[in-house]
Amino acid sequence: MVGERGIMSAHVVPKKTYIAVWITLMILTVVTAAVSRIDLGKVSAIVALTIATGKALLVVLFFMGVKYIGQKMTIVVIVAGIFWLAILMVLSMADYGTRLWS
Amino acid sequence: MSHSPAVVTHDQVHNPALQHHFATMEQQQEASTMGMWVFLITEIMFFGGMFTAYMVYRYMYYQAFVAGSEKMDFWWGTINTVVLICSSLTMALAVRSSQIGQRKALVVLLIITMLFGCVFMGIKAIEYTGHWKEHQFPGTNFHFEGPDPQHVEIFFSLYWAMTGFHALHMLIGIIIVGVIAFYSWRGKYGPDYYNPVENVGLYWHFVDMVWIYLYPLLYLISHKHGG
Amino acid sequence: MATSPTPAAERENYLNTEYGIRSWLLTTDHKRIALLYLLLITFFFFIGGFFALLIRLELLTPAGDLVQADTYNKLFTMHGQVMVFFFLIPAIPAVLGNFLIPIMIGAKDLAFPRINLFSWYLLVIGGLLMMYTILTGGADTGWTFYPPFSTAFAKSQVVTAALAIFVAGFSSILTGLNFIVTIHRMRAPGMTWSRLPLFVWANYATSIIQVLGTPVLAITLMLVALDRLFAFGIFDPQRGGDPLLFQHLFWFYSHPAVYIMILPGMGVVSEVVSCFSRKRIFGYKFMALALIAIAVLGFLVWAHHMFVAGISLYAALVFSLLSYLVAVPSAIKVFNWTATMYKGSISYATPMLYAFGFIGLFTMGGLTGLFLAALGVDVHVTDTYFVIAHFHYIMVGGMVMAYIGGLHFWWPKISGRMYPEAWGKLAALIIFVGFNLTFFPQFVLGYLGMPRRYWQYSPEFQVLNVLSTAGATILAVGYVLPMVYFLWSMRYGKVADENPWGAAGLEWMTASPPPTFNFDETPVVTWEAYDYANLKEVPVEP
Amino acid sequence: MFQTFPLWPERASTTAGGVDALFIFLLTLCGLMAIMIFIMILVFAAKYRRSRGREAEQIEGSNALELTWSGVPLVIFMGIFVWGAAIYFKERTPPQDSAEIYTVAKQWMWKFQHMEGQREINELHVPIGRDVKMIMTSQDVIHSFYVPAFRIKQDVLPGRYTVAWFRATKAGRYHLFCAEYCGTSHSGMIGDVVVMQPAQYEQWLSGGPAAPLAQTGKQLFLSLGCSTCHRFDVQGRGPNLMNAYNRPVLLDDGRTITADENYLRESILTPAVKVVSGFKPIMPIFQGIISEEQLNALVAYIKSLNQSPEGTAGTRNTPTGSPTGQPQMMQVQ
Ligand code: HEA
Ligand code: HEA
Ligand code: HEC
Ligand code: CUA
Ligand SMILES: [Cu+2]
Repeated sequence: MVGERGIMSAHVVPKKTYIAVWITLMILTVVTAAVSRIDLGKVSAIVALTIATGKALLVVLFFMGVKYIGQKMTIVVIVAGIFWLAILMVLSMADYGTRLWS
Repeated sequence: MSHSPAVVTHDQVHNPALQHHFATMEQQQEASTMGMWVFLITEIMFFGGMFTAYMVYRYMYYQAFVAGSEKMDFWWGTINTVVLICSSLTMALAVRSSQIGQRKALVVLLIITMLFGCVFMGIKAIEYTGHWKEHQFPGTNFHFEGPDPQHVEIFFSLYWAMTGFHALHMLIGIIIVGVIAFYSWRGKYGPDYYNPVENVGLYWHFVDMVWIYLYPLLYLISHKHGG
Repeated sequence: MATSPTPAAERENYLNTEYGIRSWLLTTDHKRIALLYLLLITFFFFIGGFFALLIRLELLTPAGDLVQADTYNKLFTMHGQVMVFFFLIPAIPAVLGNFLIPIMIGAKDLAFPRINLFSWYLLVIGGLLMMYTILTGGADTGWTFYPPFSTAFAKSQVVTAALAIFVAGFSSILTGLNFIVTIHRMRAPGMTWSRLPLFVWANYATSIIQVLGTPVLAITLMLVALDRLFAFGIFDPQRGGDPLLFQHLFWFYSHPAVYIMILPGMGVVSEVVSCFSRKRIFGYKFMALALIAIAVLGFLVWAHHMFVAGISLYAALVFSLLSYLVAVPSAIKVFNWTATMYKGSISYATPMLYAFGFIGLFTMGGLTGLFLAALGVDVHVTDTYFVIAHFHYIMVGGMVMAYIGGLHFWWPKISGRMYPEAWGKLAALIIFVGFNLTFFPQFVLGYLGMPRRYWQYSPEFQVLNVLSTAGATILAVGYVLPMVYFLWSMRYGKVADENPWGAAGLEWMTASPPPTFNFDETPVVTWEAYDYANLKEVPVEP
Repeated sequence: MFQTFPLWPERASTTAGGVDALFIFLLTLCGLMAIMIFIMILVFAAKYRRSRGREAEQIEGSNALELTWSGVPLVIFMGIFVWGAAIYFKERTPPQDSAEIYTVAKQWMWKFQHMEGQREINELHVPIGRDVKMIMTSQDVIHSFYVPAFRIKQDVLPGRYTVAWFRATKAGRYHLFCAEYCGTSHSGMIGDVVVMQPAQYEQWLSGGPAAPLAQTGKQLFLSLGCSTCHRFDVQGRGPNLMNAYNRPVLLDDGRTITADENYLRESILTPAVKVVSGFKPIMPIFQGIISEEQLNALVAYIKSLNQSPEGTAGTRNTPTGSPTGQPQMMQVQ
């Protein structure tokens, strides 16, 4: 095996993409801030979290480059992290959510 | 298998950054990236504990959380969100510069990232001082006018704990970005070896992401619903 | 054995490449780090054991007469914390795993050697904090740190104890991280997943838990510390905090943590049983899957520690049901070990005796876990000695046996010398007898209703307690013996060749002790795991 | 030297038999299982002992066997689960007409308040054959109410009520233990449950002068000024508390919940957490102002309002037809 010095030539993302992502993130920030000023009732929490998740996805996919990652394993690792967090939250709520059922 | 003390063969050929126990640069790079991601999921779980606490208490004491959130400074929170997003952009561009070997841009971008980080910390400090002065630090200091002060205190406990640990992560982030900036200036990273820059970037973006959730959860619940 | 010869030509190996304290304290060789861990956790095992002996002595009589009530409370707290966090959790992974995983997969070292050393130092720092805690009076919260007692009432060193465990936790996280990456990325050519020894699978499964669970414990302990230092009140019911939230977060880690404390043992036993039966492990694929299944399902059952704590009725039902699901893969393991012996060619070397002990005692511990997971029964026996017996059966009867058995098995590899076989057998026997005498009576005590963490107790419980204390003394002898003869063997033991057991596995294909980078050249694996069909038979009995 | 050397705990409640039955079943099942495994190991170890001239027979495994020994245990486990759950379900649902005893645990003692007004410390008198519901809370840390002879145990938490119930079947004196570690004298936080024949129990009740708990509660209700807002004649500033217990309450955040003991408790201590729809959160916070015992009396009083318009009856909750909350609950659900 020769020529390993160039091995790290990973995918270089065009500047434009980064800027576009950045603009989208800014817009989403403004949107979520603005929406919080309107009373949407119970929906407002859902809206806020959906927007936050959208932003997080943008960061993960583009800034952190998961979209360009070749290794499947990394994806598995990330999904595992989210899945375990969900276990913690959902099963905790299995207690709190049903305490009043008596 | 023969046991003649053979010399490990690849040592002479390679990149100085290749550590002895890896066979190839590729293996080293993959290991390091994977290690970083595994580390980040431990961070997810670390913050996850607090997010769970937040969820439970918000479910139990919703009104108090609204009351607490009303005491947050909407503008500082929003500005800080913007600051962090900008810092993520510069960080992403920094990694890109290292990939294509633009040393000067890399150093500059890293420094800008650090500056954004410092701005964030500065604003956080202003907010913290404000909350402290307003007796919004839990414990003996705490005082709150309203129907349910106790549970507003829980909100503030979580606020301080969550943003506090986040700020701690920011601080660590600023320091390691600084270190990386130093080595970049010394020319350690380039297209053939930029893994450390990339990993610091991942960390930085992760910390940004935590804030992306903290922002709506702490600052933006200020509107009552229902009766 | 008196005239044991020195090795003909002192080959260069990981022990003799360099000398001096610095060469050890700054080493990045996983084998040397494993030995550093061995020293550290042996120390803590004896500290924890010393506390256990004091506990047992106090409980010799119903009256609280040997030590003060507060002292007793500190004894079991420090006993639990030291044993769990500074002995059992690091035991097999950080010692045997560290030593063996790179060799077993044909790598030169772990993926991150410096992080490996760093995590040893973290355990040292955690250990120093623990010692500081102990020497300045100790903590008295129980190893479980339940608030509001721990946050608002305990007058002992709770914060330093929590900090000690916090730091030790990061050591454990980093070890897990290192193993995961190593197993993914450093396997030798041909070492496919289906050719990995089960010991590697077991440590892989363990690492998953360490990485995903420990951070939650870390943050939870931090919140306790914040509650204590700054009166945050996150768990303080007086201020609307919910103490049960602490329990949820704590057990989210600490139930899976009990699998950190058994999976690696299962790995060891798989290696040993297969070696001394000279057979490929029965149902390899299921064995590997069961390990992963235990690790994953283990995260779904935590609230079975909280059946009477005041959780919702429905949550209790869910968690009880889920608890039974983890028991299924455990059943697979027990049956497959047994089946591996079927039509084998079995010899009773010391490690095999420990493996027998493990299977028997783990089965008893596990089966009593089924009692505890049964809601109606748990209400009666929770927080009694039944629980104490349950977990000592698994942790001491199971894991400690596996650990000591594993040490015997790989001792020739680690030290290049054989331990004295007769002494080995004797110690195994003493430990087995002492163990059962110590902990079997506790099952009865528990069902009779003797609560745990009791400094004084009702006189009708005395007979059983006396038996238990007697057992603990025997156990102590049993544990000191191997210490002595291992040390002895380092100098006087018979010199071991590279594969004294005729075992399968890459670790037996390199020298004993192995050279610094494990292999002279990177091995290429072309055979399946446990390839005993193609290994030459070893002499009948040593 | 040793007075007794029991190997089985006494059995003195209606729950005990069920628990013992499951326990014995488990002992038998798991015992057989364990013995089977041990025998197999021993037999294999002896039969396939290493000897010259015989080699191990390599067996890869068997999917059929693997599936059997995962499937069969799974089925058995589900059986155990259901059985255990059935017992637990019964343990956690007190019969409607149980006699109630309020319990306050603190470091390191048990305090009991009977409805009839008797108070006891570390000793609890109960009659044979009546369902008794323990409504428990703690003043400081977590404790646990444990009576081995009844096979019941329930943690007692600060900041809320937890409930346990039993029906004693055998007269005698039984251990009461604190089973959750609670500090220095955890092992000293013990007492006796004295189970008496009903007649003797009546006699014990009439032992000393004591005002019924609800009566005490009523006095507190007046002296703390609750009655200024909560009126029974006209609508005051607070809701009318007549028949408040066990009634579905519409909260101002739109949720409807049942006014159980914990709700009453929370409504008194920190009223703003759950505000009744149509009212303002003006009720003062009583947390830190009244003691746990006083709170129990208030709760007992408010509950007694379900039985008699006067609210002074407060005698034992002897069975008096269907509980009052029931019909109203139907309407909402
Ligand atoms: C290594 C440690 C370890 C392990 C592996 C386990 C394994 C299990 N544990 Fe245990 N447990 C502890 C350590 C451990 N535990 C500790 C430390 C505590 C107390 C903590 C504290 O409070 O301080 C505890 C407490 C504890 C409780 C709470 C008790 C209480 O406080 O009320 C429960 C309840 O469900 C429980 C259940 C189980 C179950 C179902 C398993 C299962 O995984 C067991 C599975 C194994 C088997 C079942 C055996 C093999 C199977 C067969 C041979 C199949 C054939 C059988 C049949 C068909 C019947 N454990
Ligand atoms: C993880 C591992 C682990 C291990 C290995 C052990 C090992 C032992 N444990 Fe431990 N134990 C726990 C974990 C462990 N325990 C936990 C988590 C608790 C719960 C704590 C709590 O409630 O919070 C507990 C609680 C516990 C109790 C209950 C206390 C109570 O509730 O009041 C008892 C009582 O008998 C006990 C006994 C023993 C005994 C006799 C051993 C023996 O196996 C120990 C044998 C070892 C030795 C005897 C060492 C020999 C050493 C010497 C002879 C030299 C000593 C001298 C010097 C150091 C100078 N343990
Ligand atoms: C200043 C007036 C005021 C006083 C004094 C007051 N309350 Fe209230 N109370 C209210 C109001 C208003 C509500 C309804 C809003 C709410 O739930 O907070 C209420 C609600 C309640 C409820 C829940 C009622 C329901 O229908 O679900 C209970 C129980 C209660 N109070 C008990 C008491 C007791 C006991 C005291 C005295 C120790 C007391 N209150 C003193 C005003 C008062
Ligand atoms: Cu109260 Cu233990
Ligand atoms: Cu568990």
